[in-house]
Order: sequence, then C-alpha cells, then structure tokens
Amino acid sequence: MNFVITVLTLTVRFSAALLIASLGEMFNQRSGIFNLGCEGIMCMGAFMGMLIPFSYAGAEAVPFYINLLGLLGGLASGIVLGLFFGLIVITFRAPQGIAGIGLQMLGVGIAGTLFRSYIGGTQSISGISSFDIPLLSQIPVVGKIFFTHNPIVYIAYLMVPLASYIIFKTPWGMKVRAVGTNPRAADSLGINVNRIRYQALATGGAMAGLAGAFLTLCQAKMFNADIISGRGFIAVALVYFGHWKPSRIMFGAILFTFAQTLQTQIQIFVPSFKYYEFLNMLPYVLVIAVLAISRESNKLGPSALGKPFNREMRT
Amino acid sequence: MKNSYKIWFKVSVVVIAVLSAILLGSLLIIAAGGNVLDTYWIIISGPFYSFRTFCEVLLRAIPLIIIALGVSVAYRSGIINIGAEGQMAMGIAAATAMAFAVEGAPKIVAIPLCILAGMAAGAVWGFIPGLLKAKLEVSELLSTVMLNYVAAQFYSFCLRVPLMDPAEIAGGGTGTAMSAKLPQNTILSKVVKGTVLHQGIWIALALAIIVYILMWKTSAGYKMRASGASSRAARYGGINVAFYLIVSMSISGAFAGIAGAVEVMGTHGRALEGITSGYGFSGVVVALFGALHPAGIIPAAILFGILLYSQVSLQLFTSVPPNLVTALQGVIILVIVSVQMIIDNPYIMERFRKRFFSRTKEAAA
Amino acid sequence: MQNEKDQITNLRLEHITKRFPGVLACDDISLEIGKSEVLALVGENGAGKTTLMNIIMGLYQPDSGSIFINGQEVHLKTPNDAFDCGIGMVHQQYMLVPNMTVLENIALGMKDCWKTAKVDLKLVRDRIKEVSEKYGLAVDPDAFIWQLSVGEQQRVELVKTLCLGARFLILDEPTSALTPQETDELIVLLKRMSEELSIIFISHKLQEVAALSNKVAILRHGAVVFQGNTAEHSTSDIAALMTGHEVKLPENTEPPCQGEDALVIKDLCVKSDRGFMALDHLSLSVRNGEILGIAGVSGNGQRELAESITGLRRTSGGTITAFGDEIQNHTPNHIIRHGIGYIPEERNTEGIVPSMSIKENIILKDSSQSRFCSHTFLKQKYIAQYAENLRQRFDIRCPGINTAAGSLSGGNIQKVILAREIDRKPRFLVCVYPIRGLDLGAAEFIHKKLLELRKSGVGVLLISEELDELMNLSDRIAVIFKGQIQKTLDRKDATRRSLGILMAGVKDEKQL
Amino acid sequence: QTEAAKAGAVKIALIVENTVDDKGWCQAMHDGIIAAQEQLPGRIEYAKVENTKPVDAGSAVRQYANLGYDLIICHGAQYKNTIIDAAKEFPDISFAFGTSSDIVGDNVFTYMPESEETGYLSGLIAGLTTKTNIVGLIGPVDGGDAARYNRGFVMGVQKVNPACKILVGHIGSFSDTVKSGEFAQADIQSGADVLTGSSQQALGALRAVADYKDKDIWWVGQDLAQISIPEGYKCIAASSYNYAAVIIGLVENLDAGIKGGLCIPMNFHNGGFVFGFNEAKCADKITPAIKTAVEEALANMKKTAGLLHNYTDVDYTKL
Ligand SMILES: Nc1ncnc2c1ncn2[C@@H]1O[C@H](COP(=O)(O)OP(=O)(O)OP(=O)(O)O)[C@@H](O)[C@H]1O
Ligand SMILES: Nc1ncnc2c1ncn2[C@@H]1O[C@H](COP(=O)(O)OP(=O)(O)OP(=O)(O)O)[C@@H](O)[C@H]1O
Ligand SMILES: [Mg+2]
Ligand SMILES: [Mg+2]
Repeated sequence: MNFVITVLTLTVRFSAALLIASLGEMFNQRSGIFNLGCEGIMCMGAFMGMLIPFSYAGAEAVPFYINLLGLLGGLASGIVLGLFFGLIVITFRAPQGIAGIGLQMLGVGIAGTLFRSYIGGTQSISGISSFDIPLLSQIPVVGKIFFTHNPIVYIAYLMVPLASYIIFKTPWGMKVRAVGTNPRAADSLGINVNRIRYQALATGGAMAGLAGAFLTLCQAKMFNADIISGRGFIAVALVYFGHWKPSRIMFGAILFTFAQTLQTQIQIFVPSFKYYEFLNMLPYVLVIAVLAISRESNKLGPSALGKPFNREMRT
Repeated sequence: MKNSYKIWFKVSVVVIAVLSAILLGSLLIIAAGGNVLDTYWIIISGPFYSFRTFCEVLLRAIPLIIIALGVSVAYRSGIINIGAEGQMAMGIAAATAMAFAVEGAPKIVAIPLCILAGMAAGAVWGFIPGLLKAKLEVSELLSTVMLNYVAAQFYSFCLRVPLMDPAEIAGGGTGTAMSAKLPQNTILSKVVKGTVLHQGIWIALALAIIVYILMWKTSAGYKMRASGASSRAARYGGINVAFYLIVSMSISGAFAGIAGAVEVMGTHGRALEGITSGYGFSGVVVALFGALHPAGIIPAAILFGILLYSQVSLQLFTSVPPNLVTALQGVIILVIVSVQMIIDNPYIMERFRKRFFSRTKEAAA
Repeated sequence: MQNEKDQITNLRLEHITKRFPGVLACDDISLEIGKSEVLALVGENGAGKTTLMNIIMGLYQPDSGSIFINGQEVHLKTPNDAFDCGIGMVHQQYMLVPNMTVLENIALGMKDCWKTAKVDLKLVRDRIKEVSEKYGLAVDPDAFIWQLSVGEQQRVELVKTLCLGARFLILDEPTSALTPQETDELIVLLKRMSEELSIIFISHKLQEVAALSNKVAILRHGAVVFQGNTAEHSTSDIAALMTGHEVKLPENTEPPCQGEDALVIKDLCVKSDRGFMALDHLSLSVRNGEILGIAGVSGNGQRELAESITGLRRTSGGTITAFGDEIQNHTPNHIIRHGIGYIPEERNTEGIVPSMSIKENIILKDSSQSRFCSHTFLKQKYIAQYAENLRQRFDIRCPGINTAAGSLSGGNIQKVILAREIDRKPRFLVCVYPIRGLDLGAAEFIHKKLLELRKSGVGVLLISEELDELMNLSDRIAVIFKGQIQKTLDRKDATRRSLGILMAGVKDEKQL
Repeated sequence: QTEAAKAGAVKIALIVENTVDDKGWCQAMHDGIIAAQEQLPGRIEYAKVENTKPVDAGSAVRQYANLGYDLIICHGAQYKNTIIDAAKEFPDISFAFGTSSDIVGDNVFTYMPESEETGYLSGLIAGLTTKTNIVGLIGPVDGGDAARYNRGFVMGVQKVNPACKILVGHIGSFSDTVKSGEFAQADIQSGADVLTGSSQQALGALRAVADYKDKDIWWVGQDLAQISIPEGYKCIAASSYNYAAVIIGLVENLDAGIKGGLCIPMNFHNGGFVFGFNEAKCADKITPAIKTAVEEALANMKKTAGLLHNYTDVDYTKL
C-alpha cells in the first residue's frame, strides 16, 4: 500500500513540468507550427527562473513574490523565444523541423552562456516548496497522493481543463484549430493566419518557459546547463501521444512519469534486478507500447502541421 | 540584363542575413564577454589553417553525411527519422561486438562484417518505428524520440556488461564502462598519415552515390519517393506504401548504424560513452540543409563539420564560454534556413522587383 | 467603408491587373455589376476568373486598378474589408476545416458569435436553421466536415456564405460538385436571391449560365474578351467565343454492345468512412466495349463503389468479378495488373503525385514493369520519350515533361491521368467525375478519348453527376441510391426526368 | 627536462567532457590545478577546454601539443585512445588521464582514485546516523569512479549497521540533476533518512535532501565543496579528491625528467583524498560514535593503502 501511495504521489508531483510543456506544445501544433525547439525554450525558462530569485538573494529564502517573478521571468523568456521562432518559421517560412533544432541549440546555448557569465557553477535557490494542504491532506491515501504538492503542480493540472476549454470552446481556440488544419479556409474568413500562429507560439513558448522555470524553482531548485536533459523532446512526443487533446496529453504525461517513478521504486526495492539500464528504459517503452495498442486514428489532428502559410503561393 | 534584379535580390538577402547573424551572434558574444571579431574569425578560418585541421572537419562530416543520407531516404519516403542517435548507438554496439568476434580474420573480411553488423543493428532500430507507423499509426516523432533513450540505455548496458573492456576490470576493479580497443584488423586506416581522416570518407561518398542511384534511378527509389510525396496517390498507383515506409525507415536506420560502425572503427577505435555526439540530430539538419539530395548533403555536412569543429578551436583561442558555441550554431542554423527560404521564394523576389526595379523596367519599356 | 445596411447597388472594377511570378493572371480588367444583376464569368481553365474574384474578396492585392462600390472607391485589404462591404464568396476550393463541425466552420466567420470566453454556438445554430429553412438548404450542423461528401460540403459553403450575411454573392464554380437536381435547385434559389442581391457566377456549364445570368463576360488569358447580355447569345455562341472554335461534345451513337461481361458485381457490401453501410448488396455488370453510367446524388456510395473495385477499400461482403476472377479485397497493385484502370474523383491528391514531374507521374502504376524498368533500374531515356509522346498525343499543355504535375491546371492534370490510364491499355476503366470543373475544350477532349476507348472494346464504368455527360456517353445508365442500384436504363429510355426521379429514390415512376 | 620546465613554468592543458563548474568530477580537477598553481607560485601555466566530446578531444590535444604545452590532461577514461595515439605522435610531451590504472606509454601518466575509501567513510557515517535503518545511494551509472565509491559505501554501512537497508539506484546519466532529485525524493518517501551519491548528478539529490528542512534527513557528500554550499547544512561530512597533490606530484615528476609511465593511485594513504566533517553546521549530528568510527578507519587507511581491495565483492543484488 505504502509503495503504491509513494509511486502515485511522486507521479503527480513530477509530471507537472512535462505536462505544462506539452500542453504548450499542443498550442503550437494545433496552430500548425511544429516546435522542436521546446527543449531550448524550457532551458531558457529554467535559467530565468533561476536568475531572478538568485540575483535577489542567492540561495537564501526569498519572498514568495520574487519566486513568482522568477516563474513570470521564465514565462516571459518563453514568449520572447516563441515569437523569435515565429519570425523564422512564420514570417521567413523556414522549414520548421530544422529551425526547431536551431532554436533548441540557441536556447540551451544562451542559457548556458548567460548562466556561466552571470551566475556560474551549479547554484541552488530556495524556490517554492511543496506543502500539505490543511485538512485535505489528512484524508487517508488520497490526501497524500493529491494534496501534498507544490502550488504550481495544482496549477499545471488546472491547465488541462483550461487548455481544453480554450482550444475547444473559445473563439481564439477555434481560430487556432482552423489555422492549423486549413489555413486557407481561416484566411478566406478574414482570420489573420500568421497573427494567430504568432499568438499560439507565444502561448506555447510561455508554457514551455514556465515548465522550465517550474523545474528550477519548484522541482530541482537549482540550475545547470543540462537541467532539461531531453525533457523538451519528450514533451513534443507526448503531444503526439495525446493526439493534440489536453486530456490525453495529461494521460501521457502521467503515464510516462508513473513509469519513471515505478522503475525508480523497482530499482530501490528489487535489488536483484541487476541491470538497471533496462529499468531506465521502461517509461519510454511503455509510452510507445500504450500508443501502439491504443490505436486511435489521427484524423482530427492539425493537418497543416509544419506547412508555412502563404496566401499567394499555391501548393 | 533582364534578370539583374534577381542577382541584386539574392545579394541583398545574403548581406542582410550575414549582418543579422553577426549582429545576433555579437550580442551573445558581448553578453558573454568575448571578442566578436576573433570569434568569427576563428570559426571561419580555423578549419583552413592547415590540411590537418581541414581533415578534422571532414572527420566530422563523415558520420554527418552517412546519417543525413539515411535521413533523406526516410524523409523522401514520408517519414521523419529523428531516431538516428539511437540507431547509431545500436550500430556502434553491434559493430564492436562483431569486431571482437572476427578477431584474427583478414582485414578485408573483418571490416565489411563489422560494418554489416552495425548496419543490421541500425536497420532493426529503424525498422521498429517504421513498422509501428505503417501498421499501428504510431507517430515516428514519438517512437523515434523514445527509442533514442532506449538505445542510449541499452548501449550503456553493453559497455558496462557484455562489451566491457576486460583490461578495465582485470585488476579486480569495477572499471570504466567502455569496450576494449578494437582488434587491429577492424580499424579503418587513415587516408593520409598524420591526419585524423580515415577511410570512412570513401564509405560516405560511396553511400552518397548509392543513395543517388537508389532514389533517382531505380524503381524502388521511385516508389519510395512517390509514397513520401503523396501516400494517397502512391496507394492509388498500386504501390505498397506501408512496405516502402518500413523499408525506407530500415534503410535510414541502417545508414545511421553504418555511421556508428564507421565512427567507432575509424575515429575512436573503441566503443565509449558519448561517441554518438549528437550526430543523430545534426544529421537531420544536414539532410534538410542539403535539400534531401546527396549532392546537397555533402557540402552541407562539411559546413556543419566546420561549425562543430569550432567548438574546440573557439575555446582554445578565445575566451568565449563553451555553451556560447552551441548558441552560435543555433543562430547560424536559423539564419541560414531563413535565408534559403527567402531566396527561393519567387513571390518575395517579385515584391522586391516591384519595389526597387519597376522604374528601371518602365524606363526600359 | 460601406455602411453595414447599405445594399450594393453597383460594383465596378477598373483596370485591374495582377501578376504572379511568371504569369499575368489579370490583364487590365474592367467590369461592372449593377443592382440585382447576375454576371456570369466564363473562360477556360486558368483564364484568371478565380484570381479576379480573390481580388474582390481582398485575398489578393491587385498590382494596379481600383474597385468601386456604389461609386465610391474601396480598398479591400483583407477578406474582412470585403465582408464589411457585404461581399461574400463561395470559393472554388472548399474553404472548410475538415476536423471541425459544420457549426464551428460557420462560427469561424461569424464574428458576432465570438463572446470573449466562449463561442456562442447556439446563435450559430439558430442562424443556420434560419438560412436552411429560408433557402431550403439542409445541412447537419453537428457533422464533421471530413464526414461529408463533396456535394454536402458545397452546400455547407453556401450556407456559410449566406449565414455571414452576404449582400453580394460571388460563386466560383458552385455547381461543379452538385447533382443535376441540386444544380437546378441552386439555380432557382439564386434566381430568387438575385432579386435582392447581385451575384457573380462562375461556371463552365453554359446552360447554367444561360438559365441564371443576365450578363456574361468571357475571360481569356486574363483579359476580358467579350461582354454582353446573356439573352442575346446562345450557349454555343458563348462556347465558341470562349474557346475560339465551335464546341460540340461528342455523343455515343452506336448501338448497345453485346460483348461479354467484363465486370460483375454481386451483393457488394462496403462500409463508409463513417462506419455505416455505404454499399448495401449492390449488384451490377458491365460488358466489354460498353460504357455503363452510374447516376446518382453524390454520397450514395459512388466513391465506395469505385474504391472497392480498385482495391482501395475493403469490402465486407459480396463479390467483384473481373474477367472471371474474383478481385475483391485484393491489393490495388493486383487489380491494376488485372487490367483495371481508374480515373479517380480527386485528381489533385489521388490521381497524381503533385510534387513529381509529369514524366514521373506517367509511370506511377508501372514503375517496375519491364516496359519502364530493367533489373530495378528505370529506363530513363525511354520514359522521357514515352512521356513526351503522350504529352503531344494528349495535348497536355505544360512547359515540359519535367514540370511538376501539381503546378498544372486541373484540365491538364486530368489529361495526364487520362494519358496514363488509357495508354496503359486497360481492359476495364473506372472513371469518376472525369470532367468536373473542366472547361469545355477539355471536356470535349476527354469525352472523345472515352468513346475511343469504348470503341476499342474496353468496358467503362462512368460515375458522374452530370446527366448530359451520362446520356451522351453511356450505353446503359444505372442509378445508384443509398448504396443500391435503383434501376438500370438503356440509353434510349433515359431522360433527365426519369433519371432525376430515380436518383431521388423513387423506384417506380407510378408511385408518384 | 623540457624547455618550459627549464624556463620555470610548466604549461598544463586540461580537457574535460563537462564544464569546470559542475561541482563534480571536472571541477575537482580544475580546482586541483588552480590550488596547485597557488601552492607553486609561478610554476604552472594553465589552459582548458570544456564540453569536449570524445571526437573533439583528439583535435584539442593536438592543438595544445602544437601550442607547446608540456602536460596535457584528459580528465576521463573515455579519452584513453586519444591519449594513446597522441602520446605516440608527440613523444616529447607528457600526457595524463584517469581514471585508469593501466600503464599505456612512457609519456603517459594515469591516475586512479580509489574511491571505495571515501565511500567507506560515508557509509560508516550513514550507517551510524540513520534512525529508520534505511539509507539511499544514488549513482549515475554503475561504472568507473562512481561504482567504487558506491561499493565502498555499502561496505561502510554494513560494517557499522548490518541490519541497515541500503536502497541502490542508478539514474543512467551523469548530469541529469532533475532525475537524481526525483530519485532522492523517492528514496526519502520510501523511508531513507541518509543519502549519498557521486558525480555531478548527486547535486540534484542533495538539493532534494535540503528541501526537507526541519526533517531528520541527511546527506554525506563525495565532494568537500558540498559542505560550503547553502545545502551544506544537510551534509554531515564529505571527502574529496585532492588533485592538487596529484598535479604537484606530476610537476615534480616532470622536473625530474620523468615524462610518464606511472600510475598514480589516489587514496588516503598518499594524500589523494581529503576528508572533513561539517563541524560548522552539523556539529550535533557528529556523534562521538561516528567520530570514533571514522577516525579509526581513516587512520587505518592512511597507514595502509588497499585495505578495501575486496570492494568488488559487494553485490547489490544481495542487499
Ligand atoms: N497563387 C498563384 N500563384 C501563381 N500563379 C497563379 C496563382 N493563382 C493564379 N495564378 C495564375 O493565374 C492564372 C489564373 O488562374 P485562376 O485560378 O484565376 O484561373 P481560373 O480562371 O479561375 O481557372 P479555372 O476555370 O480553372 O478556375 C493562372 O493561369 C495561373 O497561372
Ligand atoms: N503554385 C503555382 N505557381 C504558379 N503557377 C501555378 C501554380 N499553381 C497553378 N499554377 C498555374 O495555374 C494555372 C491554373 O491553375 P488552376 O489550379 O487554377 O487550374 P484549374 O484548372 O483551376 O484547376 P481546377 O479546375 O482543379 O481548379 C495553370 O496554368 C498552372 O500552371
Ligand atoms: Mg482555378
Ligand atoms: Mg477558378
């Protein structure tokens, strides 16, 4: 029982960063932009999340609003990089895959460089801590699993219905979907395709930046240039897992994190399993396997994904 | 001079691009406290300092060419292979294992066998996402990203357990995870003594020719390209799209596997952690830079080799921090792709003509 | 900008010129449409009609020239400006988002239903209901676009434009995917609407032009070559003015053929994309040297029929026998090798690989046949010669055989497909909507080729919505309704009326 | 003697795979060289390249060789082949790399930290500190230096507290601090109250431990730097490589005209390691029992090298 509670608690706790980032990437992809540079934006966001509280008080505890500023800084840097990416792939219409890899290098590179120049070393911050929600956390089993987390974790989970609502119910979400599926149709109705795409990139960038800042401020509470370690790519992959639907993306993020914590627990408690590498593979294999057996058609996805829009150019 | 505006257009785009790359990069360099001129000079002139340094560039171009060729085959067939990193790791592991199995065999047998082993392992690792996509509609972007991590762990396991250098643990220690030195009969010799450039370059060039022939001269290549360009039309035309998807992905993986084999047999001489060096991702960039054609991929790989090489020389000769090199590479990639798209866009060129050349035209008319 | 409530009593184009890289699409065009007028715009494929309309919609900016509404110059920078002026357009290519419902597609343009936090779908639903009832255009608001047939999509387009409150309508080939009934209904509808608004109507079907419009303008190579009142000219006059020569669509006048059965279908059951039974125990047979026409409202199983014969769709029951062998559920390749050719409905996405050259598209079905390939290597020289030969014989207008097929006009794309399918010498041909959207010249050419094919003893299954086409070409006409053959008529018994009644689902005329 | 040595300054170049501020493997060497520079004023000139992948090492080495460096250190066993080749190409220059105990050439030094010793001390402390009788061990991969440290740790714990449960895990990466933080939290949730880990990634775990501010969760470090960082208040004690000593030893060898052919083991016996309690911040955790146990073990190891040579017998699967 204890084992199960531990695994589930940690799953909820650690899935937040991936969840936020892949929801952001969902906005990008829904608008037709494939942003492989999520990793770079996350890294930049992580750096900003570090920089602001660190320059305020180093590793000492800082007032909550400073940490919040850190999160906002991450978010803002994400917006900037998102818009910059937009300039390249929307305005200049560069191929998105390659530009995404470029963005990834740029983000990781800048974050690492600025970190070296202005902070240096591997430094830590006090960050935003988890806390037990009074009363609720006292509920047996459920209390521990759901109500002992970082405030941002709750926000991440709230983002799921919110994103769902935004993308499926609001006018803006509808425009985003239209622009990502048939930009010509949207254009013919007077919707400014490129503006919507920029907006979606800003949103996606903001969330990727926030996810990065979450990693530094709420989870790792430290920064080094390797902090993202491929989580951006996983986030992109999870969007495909989720067929561009927030609820399924959440399922993917939870599944991945669940497998990750589960394998950790197996390593800890089943020492007779000598070759831990195979356990480390578990989350990746599981995600592929679940997608393979779930077999859902992709018909409702953004079919203009990756294609730049040009009103006059016909393809 | 009817088309002089075209030349002016291209020249001005390139000039603006170079300026903006320099500007963007300069901001970074200055922020990091480096010297702008030195930095750019080292990137550009470093490789041409001597024949030896240029060989360093070619050395990096070898795996890039091979991987990019494979990526281009898959891409042309409608599947994006970003799993080359993992396929390469599998190739390295298999080639290394084979190298010890054929110890003592004549070189002429041993080397092809090792390459074949790497190729087969890479092909298997490409086959899986191909199959998953063709039969179960699993997005290759998901499966290849995930399989990269699986391969990395498996590779790590191979180095630590089955391929572990016996010398490392001979003294009763736990040893560092790496394979033993490959037997001499499986090492690719150097093209020119005193440089790092190994015979793998011929393999890369041969593969470029093979890919060209395969994709543009044979019916199988034709079918792959048709499947990639429009799977619906290909299906209509009686082409077994799923089959060619799997085949092309296996070929793509096989190439990455060969790249791994060549890299371990030519450059490193033993399997180590970290020798995939991100070539799998750079390979995708190179393939797209090279317009998915062997004739473009080779120069693109050399260009990229220059960028990669600057990683070392910049640190040696300037004071820029190592991560800045990554950032600069990012800037350069972004600028080059943007420029490429702008230059190739007739509509923008047309606007340029209207803006700046319509008066000359009228005068001429 | 125009006041919202203003009627557009006059729209004038002056000296509109638009150049695309390498093409002069509109060449100094001046046109005028007055109150309650219907202007028909005709011209060959690529004449510049769509481009001109897109300029009016604010989608393209003209290089020079100006647009006046009610005598006042307007600058239409985006479609929103055009909407504000009250102009609405049904585009030639459907401007619908396949993964959204009809409701959402319409909401996308209805700015008054965009509440800050929510799309007011109820408002949209009411508006659709209103429009549907007023004009008798039934649509299912909750269906996803990808589930709809082309004809249904066309209807959605129309409803959308009307819902957006257009007071000046542009219709770019609105009837090219409609059934005769639907077309007739539409013409009546438009006629009625033209009492309160002005319409620009583009079509290749001149009888529609004659029925609906009161003015006609002919475009050729981007320039207006003729303007006049429709009533003063016969359709053949207009056709001649348009193409520069007399057009006479060929007719099948030979006696019905008595050849052996080429294709026999028994009790065929096939599921549609949406999962219901698209073909429900359908049976029919086609003889060698016979053209069997399939008439029917689109969405009654035509697509599924063509696709199951050609192996592109799995069947769930019944048999398809071609030349004595059962071929249902065989691979497309097997069926191609069995001698069955196919001219698909969607020529741009299915019939060709758009990014490949004409040359490469010509060998799409035979790339590993010994004709084009020896020991896996393509015979490049021979292929080039062969393609060049086809280009000349089929009069494919293009810069050369190395041009990307996707950059050709619709008519020329159709010729590429036709050239490939006919010259491979099929034993049987399935042919779906072969002249949809093509100009008269192209239609004439394609019909000629089909008749030649018939003459050489090949059986043809011709699926079409154009009754004229069916009656001109077919030996027999079978009417399909809800996945079953209602009745098969001989050519001599087929009239527009009898077919129309059968297509509406009435089996026996006496029931009426 | 090389000319540079005659001139008084030894030019040392360092090549590392990570960065020199990683608070781990690479920084230890970098700090060692800096410290040696201070201890031998004017004797050492120093340059470095970071983020060097194995493929880049060859070029960096050759460039340094051509620039006239006297001693080129490639800090990692993955550079073994690079060094072997370069050493043949530049017989006049000295090279060094580790971890390795091989002798691979006349002009190559190798160094081999016998980290089971530091791990053992950490183990003693952990075994005596734990109240839950569960301790956590977070490794990067089970190889090289980390593997030795970890096995030593297990021996230490078992020596003083055979009933103690040891949770062993490997995150499969040297640098993923987030993952090691997650792993540490899993350990703690599973009842572990003393944790340790090695290499750069361990910092993530330490950071996770530090998050349990008022709880009885503690850390024993593999790097003295961990005591001085803000999280240090959780770090009861730590031991470090003493690369300064190694570097000084190398310089002395060069001065004496010895260019290589030696393996320099690093242990407490030869001063290759240093150990320190965190008296300042964790004084109350350093019980007399711990002090005695550690000091005794330390004294033994200082006296004799190789006391823990049977560390390879540790079998995680039997824990
Ligand atoms: N976006 C574009 N880019 C380049 N050229 C274009 C573009 N749109 C149209 N053209 C050119 O303009 C000409 C007019 O095309 P347009 O689509 O207006 O013809 P059309 O009269 O509508 O033909 P159809 O009867 O087939 O609809 C074509 O010959 C084409 O070459
Ligand atoms: N992207 C493009 N760039 C330049 N010219 C184009 C492009 N696409 C089409 N064209 C030209 O446009 C002309 C007409 O094209 P268009 O697509 O309008 O044909 P169409 O007959 O209208 O087809 P359909 O009837 O299917 O709409 C052709 O002459 C073709 O060369
Ligand atoms: Mg057209
Ligand atoms: Mg048109």
